[in-house]
This record gives sequence, C-alpha cells and structure tokens, in this order.
Amino acid sequence: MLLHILNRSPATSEVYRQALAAMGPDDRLLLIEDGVQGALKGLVGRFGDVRGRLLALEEDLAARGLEPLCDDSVVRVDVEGFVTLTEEARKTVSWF
Amino acid sequence: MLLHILNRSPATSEVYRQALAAMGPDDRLLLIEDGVQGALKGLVGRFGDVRGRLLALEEDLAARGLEPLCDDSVVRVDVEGFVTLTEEARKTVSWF
Amino acid sequence: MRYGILLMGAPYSSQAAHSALRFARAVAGRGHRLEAVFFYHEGVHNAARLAAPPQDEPHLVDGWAALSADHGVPLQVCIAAALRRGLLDEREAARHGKQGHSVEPPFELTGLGQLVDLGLRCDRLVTFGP
Amino acid sequence: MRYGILLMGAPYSSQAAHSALRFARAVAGRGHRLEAVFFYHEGVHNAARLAAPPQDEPHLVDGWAALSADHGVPLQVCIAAALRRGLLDEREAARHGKQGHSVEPPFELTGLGQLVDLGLRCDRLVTFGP
Amino acid sequence: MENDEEQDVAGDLLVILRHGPHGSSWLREGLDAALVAAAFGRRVTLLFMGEGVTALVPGQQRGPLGQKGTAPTLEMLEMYDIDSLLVEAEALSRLGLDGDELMLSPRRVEAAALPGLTACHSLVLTF
Amino acid sequence: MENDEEQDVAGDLLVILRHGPHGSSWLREGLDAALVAAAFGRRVTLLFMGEGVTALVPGQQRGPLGQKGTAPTLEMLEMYDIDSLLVEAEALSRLGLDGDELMLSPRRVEAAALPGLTACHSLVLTF
Repeated sequence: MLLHILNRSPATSEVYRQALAAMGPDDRLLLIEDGVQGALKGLVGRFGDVRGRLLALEEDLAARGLEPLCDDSVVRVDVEGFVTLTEEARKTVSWF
Repeated sequence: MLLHILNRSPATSEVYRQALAAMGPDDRLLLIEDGVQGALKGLVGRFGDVRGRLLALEEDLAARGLEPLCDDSVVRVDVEGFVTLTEEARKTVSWF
Repeated sequence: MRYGILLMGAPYSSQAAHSALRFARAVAGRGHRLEAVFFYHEGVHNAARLAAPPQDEPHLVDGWAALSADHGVPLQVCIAAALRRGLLDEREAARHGKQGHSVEPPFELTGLGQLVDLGLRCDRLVTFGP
Repeated sequence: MRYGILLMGAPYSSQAAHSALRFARAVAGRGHRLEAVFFYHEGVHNAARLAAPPQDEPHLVDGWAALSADHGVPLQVCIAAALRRGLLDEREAARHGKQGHSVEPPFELTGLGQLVDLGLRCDRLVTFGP
Repeated sequence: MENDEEQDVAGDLLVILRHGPHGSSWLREGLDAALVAAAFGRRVTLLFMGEGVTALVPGQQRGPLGQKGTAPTLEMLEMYDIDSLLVEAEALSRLGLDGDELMLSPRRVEAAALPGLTACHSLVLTF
Repeated sequence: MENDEEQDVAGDLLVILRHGPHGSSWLREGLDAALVAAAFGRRVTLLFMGEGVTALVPGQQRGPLGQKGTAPTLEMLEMYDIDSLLVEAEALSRLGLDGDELMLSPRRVEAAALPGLTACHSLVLTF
C-alpha cells in the first residue's frame, strides 16, 4: 500500500487526475490543504472508485469550515493519523 | 476590447475556463509562458469560439520548440506586438 | 501612454519575472512612460539583493535595477508582503531589531496604496502572475 | 522509523511549510527519528533569517529552528536553489563578494546529494509541495 | 470606442478572488488590496470566483499552528464600505455549496454577467 | 506485505517530471535531482507526465532574455547513464504530440502501467 497525498482542489486543478492515474488498487489518497475541497459532497465523485480509500486531514477541513460539508464516505484523520498512515504505507507520493 | 492574458496550460490547469468565462464577445486572449501550449493543434479546441481572437507570444512558442506544432488559427505576436495589443485594449486582465 | 506593471511571481521559480522585465523594456522602447513596477505576493523576491544566479543565466535583480536606471522607473515593493518573506531594507531591519538587510535601492519598500494609485493613474496596468 | 521531509513550498505564499512543520512535530511526537528536513525549490525561503511576519502569525523560520533544537533535526537547504533566490550564508556571501548574509544556523546550505541520500536512507520520505 | 469607454461606470476596482483561505496567501493579499483601495475612497467590487467562493463558508477557524485565516478580514469589509460582494454562481454549483448559507450574503453572478463585470470597472486585479 | 516489498526492484528513484521547460524551475530542479542521484550511482527512472512531456519536444531554444532552458541538460542524461526514460502516453495524445518525434526516444507508458511504476521504485519524487 502506497499513500498518495494531494493538496490541490479538484475544482480548479487537474493534478488529482495524475494522482488517480498513479494509484494502485490498494493505495490510499489523503487530501490535505486545499485538497480537502475534494471531500465536499459536490466534488467527491471525481475520485471514482477510490471512495473508501479516500481520506482528508481533519485540521485542514476544520480551518476552512468544511467539516459539515464533508461527504460521509471520506475518512477523516488528524495529523497523528497522517503519521500513522505513513507508517502503514510502504512509501508516500505527493501531488501538488 | 479587453485583452486577457493567460499563462497556464489548458492541459493541466482549469484557469483557462475562468478567462473564457470573463471574456466579452470582442475581447482577445493572449497566450504567454506555459499558456502557449494552448496553441497546439491538440489543445486549441478548448478555446471554442475565441478562435480568431486567440493569440500566442512568439518568443514563448519558440523557446519551447512549439512553433511547428502551433495551430494555424492562432495569431502569433512578438513582445512588441504584445505592447501594441495592450495599447489597443481598454485594459488588460491576467489569468494565472 | 502611461503604463504600470504588477509583478507577482518570484524570479527563477516562475517565468513571470522574465516576461515582465521583457515587456517593460518593450513598453519603454515603444516610447511609453513606465510609471512604476509594483512587486507583490511572491514578486517581492525580485528585490533580493543577495541573489546569486549562475553566470550563464539572466540576473533579474540586476535587470530591474538597470531598467530603473535607464528609464527612471520606480521599483516599488509591497512592504507587508516583503517583511513576512524576509525582504527588509536597512530601515525596516533596524525597526525589527535585525542585523543586516536584504533589499536596497533602487527597490523601495512601500504600501499597497501605491499599487492602487498606480493602477488607477496609469492608462494601462499589466499584471504578471506566477 | 527513520523519517525525512522534503519541503518545496515557501512560507506564507503556500500552506506547505505549515503542514510540514506540523507533520514534523507529529512524527517526533510518535517517537520516530526525523533524520533531516530538506528545503528545495521555493522551500529554501523557509531559511530566510530576516523574515518578520506579523506578531499574531506563526513565525515559520523560528519554528524550524525550534524543531531542530528540540529534536536535533538537521535543516538542509539546497545550495543551488538557495543562491539563485538570494539565500546565502556567510561563507557563500564571501565567496560571491556580497556584503551580509540571509541564512544562518541551524539552517545549513548543502548539495542535492543530501536529498538523495536522505530519501534512500530513511524508511519514509514525505514531500510537501506548494 | 467612445461608447466602450462609457462602460467604466460601475466602480474603480474589481478584485477577483480565486483562492480559498489557508492554502495560500492569495486570498489575504487580494483582500488587502481591496481594503486599501476602499480606505483610499475608491469604489471596490469583490468577485469570489472558482475556489475563492470557499472564502465565504461560515465556521472557519484558525489554522492548527495559529494561522489567522481570512474570516476576520472579511468581517471588516462592511466597515470599509465594501458592499459590492459578488459570487460566481457556477462555482457554487460546481463545489456543491448552498449560496444562502454563505457569510456576508453575496449576490450571485451568472456566467453571462461576468464579461460585463470586467468591462465596467476601470481596473481589474486577479488574485 | 512480503510480496509487496519485493516489488522494489526496478530502481532506486523514480523522478516524475510534470512541468514543461521555461515556465517554471520545476523541470530543471527535477532533472538536477535525477542527475545527482545518478552521479551517486543510483538507478534512476525519469517519467515525463502531463505537461512534462513538452520537455522532450525538439527544437527548443534559449529564452528571450538568454535563459538556458533544459534541453542541454536532457542531452546530458545519457552521459550519466540515465537510460530509463518514460513518457506518459495519455499526455502525448492529450497534447496532440507525436511520440516518435521526441528527443531521446522515450518509451511510452500506458495508463495501466503507471501504478506499477510508483510501486517498484524505492523512492518517488514529483516535480
């Protein structure tokens, strides 16, 4: 399992497509910074069958007031959970 | 007539959509820097009915080796032509 | 015509500074008056006096200074954007109790009001973003 | 585990530095060994010793220095990326004939080889981009 | 051309804000430019476009390292007499946001009205 | 997990280059990292992805202010024994580029092969 990290919003950047293209079937995708916009109900569909392996950084959702708008399918983790994810993943790949 | 200036490639950035949305029917769009990728035959279709009012900066095409790949519908201007365009336009709006 | 330039891209990281400098030269070459170049956002890094690019690459900081000398163009750097990014002239360094400075003339630290004034006073303001 | 962090975003312009610093603290808090933070691309601006952000905002340069002091983490700045962006320590300033310097310990200018070494030596390298 | 010039009536400055809070300094630096222009007596219009519409989401907080964010600045807009606040309708629908719940009750702008907006201000700054 | 680890065989470092020449320093800084790794004896794979494929367009020139660009650096790759050069097929077709005319004759990688690439290198750096 690899952990992919995305910090751009799928609303205005196509970078999320690169992350999706590079992901294997067990890989996880963590949304951070402006990337957490991807967790919104209106945008989460862009991530297709990654749902279930799609996570978002709690602190970045909270700072933006986006927690109430976050789709239920997105797993929320705090920064300690972020570290745990990197422990579990063989390596990380960042997309920005 | 307003001159809109775009420096991002439509291949990876959605910013070109913002430029198109803000353009009036007489406005012109000048592609500079990485934006000149939009002049490629494969991408020029993204600009829809702006064709004819779509320009690209010659020096930026040349530095990237893209001149031979540039679509015939795109008007090429050098930096002096860029200045002339700003003279003719009532104002400029930059998209990046 | 009276022109102003707003530059918001850092040198080397993006092409914005190269484009802006070249456009500025062309504006002056066409006989227009370039009233000022305003450096905002990451554009403030164009004022970094210690920049030491490789000798076979253009030196943008020196390029702006030469433009200023040749055509009397003020180089105005947003003070708020500059301070947080480590760009201080001697006066601001003293005011913040720092030894040394990273901005020197012809670059001048100034307020955002200068940008608004420039944009509304000039016939044309052209923005170069990163 | 042994961790490395690669930071390529400038402070204030992007959130990358905030995210990286917070992640670094969490890594150390979990008992891992953070072998180094490597600053590349616009990330080199994190080493700007003259940075003077508003007092009600986090001071990232000081934040990195505190992390280094608390956990013995080397702060390695790519020398090639730094020089062209105006970030010089005393030695490089002398070598380039410049008065003054903009980088000081615990930040150290070093070569890209350190990044390769860090990435392949550590169990995990995490990149924070702008 | 004459006719064209007469369109410059709706305001001095249009500031287009295309980035959300916290992720970059674009939003803050754009707002600062708008506030300064207003303080100098200029008529300013703010257009929240694309990701910028998330600047208006209620319930924003300080960042985990204590970053202020931009919500407090937004609350100052009225004090500076910036009351022309517009939000791109298409961006709201793309993000799945409900315009009614936004801070500051901005006016929705449909796509067809955007070109008129850029045309009718003396100066347009994009952030 | 065991099996998973064994995928780390194709190389030490995968450098993903996603930006074209001249527009930013990403391409140059990514290439520099690859060259240094190769000089240190590491097995390096370069993947040109998205806009990065334009780095391989022939006929590139210095910029109008004398900027070097990255074409001369690309020609050094062979000297450093970097011969694993890959280009994203989907990006070529999106940009309308003909892969046969590219510098350095990179090998096309179809979308389905990308996950395997990130999995089989010890370290992946994106630029």
